[in-house]
Amino acid sequence: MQTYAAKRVEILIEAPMESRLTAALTAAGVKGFSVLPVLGGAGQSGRWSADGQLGRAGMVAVICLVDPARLEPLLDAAFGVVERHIGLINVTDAQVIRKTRF
Amino acid sequence: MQTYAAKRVEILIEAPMESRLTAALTAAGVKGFSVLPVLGGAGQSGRWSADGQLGRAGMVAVICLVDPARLEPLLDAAFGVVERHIGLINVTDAQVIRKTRF
Amino acid sequence: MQTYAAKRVEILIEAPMESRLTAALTAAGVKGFSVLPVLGGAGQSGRWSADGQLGRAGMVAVICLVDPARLEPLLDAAFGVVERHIGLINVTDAQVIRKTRF
Amino acid sequence: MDNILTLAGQNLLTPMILCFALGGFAALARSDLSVPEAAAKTMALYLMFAIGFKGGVAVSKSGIDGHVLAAMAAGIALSFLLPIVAFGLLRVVSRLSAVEAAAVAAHYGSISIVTFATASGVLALRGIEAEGYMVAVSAAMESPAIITALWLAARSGQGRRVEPGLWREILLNGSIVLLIGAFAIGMITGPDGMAKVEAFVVAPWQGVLCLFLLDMGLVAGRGLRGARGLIGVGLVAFGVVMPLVGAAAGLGAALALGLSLGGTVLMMVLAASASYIAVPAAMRVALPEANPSVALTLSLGITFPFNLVFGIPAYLAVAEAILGG
Amino acid sequence: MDNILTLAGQNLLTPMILCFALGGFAALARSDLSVPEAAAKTMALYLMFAIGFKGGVAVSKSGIDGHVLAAMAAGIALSFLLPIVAFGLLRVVSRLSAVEAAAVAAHYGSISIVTFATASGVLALRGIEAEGYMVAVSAAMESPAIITALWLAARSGQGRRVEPGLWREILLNGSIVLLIGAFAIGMITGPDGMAKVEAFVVAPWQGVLCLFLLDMGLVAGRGLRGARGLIGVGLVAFGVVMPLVGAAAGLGAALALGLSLGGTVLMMVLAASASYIAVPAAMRVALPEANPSVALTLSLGITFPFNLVFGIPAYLAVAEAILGG
Amino acid sequence: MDNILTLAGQNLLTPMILCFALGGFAALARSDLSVPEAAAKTMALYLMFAIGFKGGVAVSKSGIDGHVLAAMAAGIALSFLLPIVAFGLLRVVSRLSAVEAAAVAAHYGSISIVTFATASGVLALRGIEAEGYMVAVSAAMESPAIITALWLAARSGQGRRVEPGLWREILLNGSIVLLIGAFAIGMITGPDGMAKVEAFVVAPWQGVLCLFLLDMGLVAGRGLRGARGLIGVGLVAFGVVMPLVGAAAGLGAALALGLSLGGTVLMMVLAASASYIAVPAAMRVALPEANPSVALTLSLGITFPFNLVFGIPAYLAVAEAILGG
Ligand SMILES: Nc1ncnc2c1ncn2[C@@H]1O[C@H](COP(=O)(O)O)[C@@H](O)[C@H]1O
Ligand SMILES: Nc1ncnc2c1ncn2[C@@H]1O[C@H](COP(=O)(O)O)[C@@H](O)[C@H]1O
Ligand SMILES: Nc1ncnc2c1ncn2[C@@H]1O[C@H](COP(=O)(O)O)[C@@H](O)[C@H]1O
Ligand code: NA
Ligand code: NA
Ligand code: NA
Repeated sequence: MQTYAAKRVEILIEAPMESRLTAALTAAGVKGFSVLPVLGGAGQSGRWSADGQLGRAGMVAVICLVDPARLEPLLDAAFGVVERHIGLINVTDAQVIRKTRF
Repeated sequence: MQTYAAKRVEILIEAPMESRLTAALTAAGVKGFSVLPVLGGAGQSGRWSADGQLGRAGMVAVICLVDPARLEPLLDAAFGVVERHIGLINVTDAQVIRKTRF
Repeated sequence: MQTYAAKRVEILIEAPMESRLTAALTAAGVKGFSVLPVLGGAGQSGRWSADGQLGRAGMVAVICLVDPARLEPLLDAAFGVVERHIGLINVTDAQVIRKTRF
Repeated sequence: MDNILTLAGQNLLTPMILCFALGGFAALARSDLSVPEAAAKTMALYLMFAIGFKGGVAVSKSGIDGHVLAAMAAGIALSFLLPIVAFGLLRVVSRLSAVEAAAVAAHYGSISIVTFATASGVLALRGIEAEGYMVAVSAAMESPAIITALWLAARSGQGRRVEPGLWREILLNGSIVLLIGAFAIGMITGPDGMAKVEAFVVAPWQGVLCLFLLDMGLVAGRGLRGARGLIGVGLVAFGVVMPLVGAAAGLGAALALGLSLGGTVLMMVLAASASYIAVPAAMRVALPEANPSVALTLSLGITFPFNLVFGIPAYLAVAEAILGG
Repeated sequence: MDNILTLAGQNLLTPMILCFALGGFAALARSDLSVPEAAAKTMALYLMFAIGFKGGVAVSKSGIDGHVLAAMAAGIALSFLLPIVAFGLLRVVSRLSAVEAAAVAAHYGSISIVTFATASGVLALRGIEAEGYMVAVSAAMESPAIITALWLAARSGQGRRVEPGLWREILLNGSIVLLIGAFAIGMITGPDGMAKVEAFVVAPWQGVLCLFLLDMGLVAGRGLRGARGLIGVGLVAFGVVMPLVGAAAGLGAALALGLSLGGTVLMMVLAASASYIAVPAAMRVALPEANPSVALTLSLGITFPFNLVFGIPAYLAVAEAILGG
Repeated sequence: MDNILTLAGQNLLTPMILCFALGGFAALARSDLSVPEAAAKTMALYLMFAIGFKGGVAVSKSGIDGHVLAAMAAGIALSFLLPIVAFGLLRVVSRLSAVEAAAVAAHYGSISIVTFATASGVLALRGIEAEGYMVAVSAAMESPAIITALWLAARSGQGRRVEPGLWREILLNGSIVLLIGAFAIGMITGPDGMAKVEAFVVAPWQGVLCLFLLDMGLVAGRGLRGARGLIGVGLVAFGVVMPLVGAAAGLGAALALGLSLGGTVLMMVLAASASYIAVPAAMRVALPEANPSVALTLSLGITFPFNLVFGIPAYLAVAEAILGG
């Protein structure tokens, strides 16, 4: 099956920042993304868990498949939001099936 | 630690199509997969969110680790289901610890 | 944007074993991880679904971004927990933006 | 007419409608108010279980007889036929493609159980009895419309061979199984069963409906916000006219069946209401080319509130005028 | 016997049992009816909180005395010993390995709080009082069976050194903490506390149980569907015989303790029932080699409905025959 | 004083407080007892909807008049000013940076709706009436404190230009929209509306609060466990002293407004309580440098239980002493 090179960008970010991140991605011309829930985790600021949380706490994972040519503006946009905030951005090389949508 | 090459296939697909996709994967000889929830996202058809949804709406992410030799039939099977539907397939190179199960 | 090489480790493990895995990771010096929910899946032991489950059943996905130099101890720690249990470990090459936290 | 407006006014000022409005306002104002998906689904299960059970208990004395079967047959016929009318209307008033029009039409042939439930509440409040088996009619009306829609799409050359799995999915859809199952449990256990679960299925029902409508308002508001541009004047008109067409057809069927005043209103409401739970998922599987936002925004954002505020009192006034209050 | 069958018939036709059957049917027919995981877990929290609290209020007058401690000791002994019987039976009737048999045995030594609750409901309906502290006995019986199972597995050479963390996990398991905690809160706050929360913990209880049993039916049905081939005739027989063995042991303990009719039935039910919430997770940690589907399908798919439909009326009839109704 | 301790004792032994204690114990003992996130959020929606609605119904007769607006203005002033006091105190007793102190201060200027609700419950139990519009005051007090905190952080040179989106987010925060919305619905539908939903919003309320407090105990306990080291003696003292300062300010405002005994207690409770739902999210967006655990542990782990057990009875005793019981 014919595949095309793409970048898979995964951004772990605090839930209260989600809307700002996705707005920045859209503004940077990103054509699509998906948001996955995160149940808990640990880092420098200790352990946390979504269990029983009352407010919009915790983190989410934003996954974004993009054409390699569009990676730079995406990273700039994401980093602009994440900079002062808790947030991890990782990029992996991927192959995708359909070239549209990226 | 000894690792083995594998392919990590991630398929974002509409929730109502999940059972058809997993049936096709099983029929194509895929030995295992895991389904992760998706909270929301955006694409050509706009923004959506799982919040407060009543029916089987939204998307799920199906993750599938396979032996590289089995990638082609998997992709064929997945593409057969996804073709007319919303669905993104991406493949990344991975290393796995145990060779069984793939 | 300046990026750094990192490893993205993803461990699919039974929910009742989650706390043991994360304890082992922490003991092995891993600086951070995130836990994502899994809705269902299939493997050698058949199909399962989180729907309507009463106890701490099912699986979770633990994602861990690490400096390549720290990969070995992480895998040893993870494998030590997963060995007798259901659990899949996969590692992909990734690029990250900030070098701290790994 | 005066009567309708007074009733519409009264109806507007119930906690239920105001909760829907609050949800709609919050979504349009982009508040972060939200109901967890699991809570929305659980409230839907609760509401359907309670409606089905109460209907079954009401029928437990009389049992299933020819009247019940005739009413179900009439409901099924309406569900089969209304999509054809809807399809024709849509092709005239909008630029939707045949497949898209067919998908929307399926929603309008099917029913909205919450509209049905709200109408039952209005009847109960005014002391008007209705046939208990109308809940079985509602379940029977859920899916025939899907079949018509597939046929309409196929006729236009764009539909495809329907895979066998789809039929099972449509007929054993969760909401149908729950409604019919709870109805059967209510019929079997009767007033004794009701005594056991009354404090759960009756007393808090209206309150749960309030929270549920808050969520529906949120979802509808979010849909309307996202659908700007998708929904033109023609479609909005359709969302208001089609329930009136459906209600008229429902009235005809009710008169032919000789239903009571309450039953007539409920039959009108079923025919006038549009699905937003079961049909959307089926359409994603069967007619994926159709943009789901169009149908959902029409049925949840326009027809649903229209029926809640104006439709129900209007149908009641018309039925009273014809059958005598 | 006649009496038992009549009672079984009556029992069958309650909304609770029928809801379980509806869930089982929906799952076996592959309907997409489903209860969100969060809803199932929340209903379980509610049911356990209410059961514990009511038990505590019932004991608040008499307080904890020698009778309570003796009953708890007897329950603990049963939970320790029944897995040995279960293990022996399993090795005879099935081809399960020692580790697998030990894992299943742990489930049968432990208890099902929903079976306990349903039995309490049946007693309440027939006006039979039971010792309020039986809920504390139920909590005490949750985990000893796990220890026996680990010992049985170790004996066979396949178990391993149990890490220290496991003991804390077993003893501070969420359901034990909630049952005992709610029991203590009920004891401390007594009828005053009950007055405050009665409308929440008493009135809607049976209705919530219905929805919960619908979910359990779904899970059991899905399990049975997936377990074709895993569960042979021998294991099915075990799933029916073992509760009878447990009930007999429970009866013996109850007679030795001099419990009331109600308490005797509840002790029989506890011994007869099998865990499907707390023990499965512990077994995944301690005996991962054992396929979890086997134990879960047996306890939830066979023993649970058996106890609900036949067991409870049978145990009641036997206890009445011995103690006098 | 004696009176306060007796009341504190009585208060301690209610199911609500004991549920909070049970949750705290379970978390500290590292039990795996947990409440699903969706359930916690849904219970919060329910509690806020019910509180708002009841307040609105209470005001429906008198309507909104000068008294209401004056009380809201006073509440807003308190919310604006209390963070300055809190900030000053924090800089003295702790080593928190200016930004961190500002973030904590925002929590203490805002309010805890569950503390408010518990206090309303205590008043209702003792037959003390309070102004129904206090719930509108509580909603008005949610956000002004955030603005003061941003100003305090900016003064220290560390805050940044606040983006415009943040204002909308703060003012249209879900809990404000729900409280005010439900209050308006209660006002509009009045006793008629109440009759429809009473069995949902009144009867089970205290019971739901119990389960909710169990969850809050779990979250607070987990926080305390994770925050060892973060919270020194100075901060603990702050968590106890600041509510007393707030209560004194609330008392002054209430006396100036001429509130009833009940209203005075509620105003004291609002000023004394600290936010743990709306403010934490806003602080993550606006002052990300501040460690969220510090503020959350203080408000939920120290001030919240302090108010529940000692604060509410103390404020009531003081208000009674001044206004006459
Ligand atoms: N190396 C990592 N891999 C995956 N997730 C991480 C990592 N570091 C931090 N996180 C996530 O980010 C959250 C906040 O991290 P921190 O700011 O380091 O406390 C953690 O609780 C995790 O959910
Ligand atoms: N490039 C992408 N990366 C990640 N998810 C995507 C992407 N494009 C689309 N999606 C997901 O697929 C859904 C439907 O996409 P679309 O059909 O383009 O509207 C979106 O709402 C996202 O959840
Ligand atoms: N190849 C795979 N890719 C992704 N997930 C898998 C794979 N194999 C197993 N799993 C997950 O692990 C669970 C248990 O696997 P098994 O022990 O093979 O039954 C499955 O139900 C899946 O959730
Ligand atoms: Na219709
Ligand atoms: Na047992
Ligand atoms: Na305050």
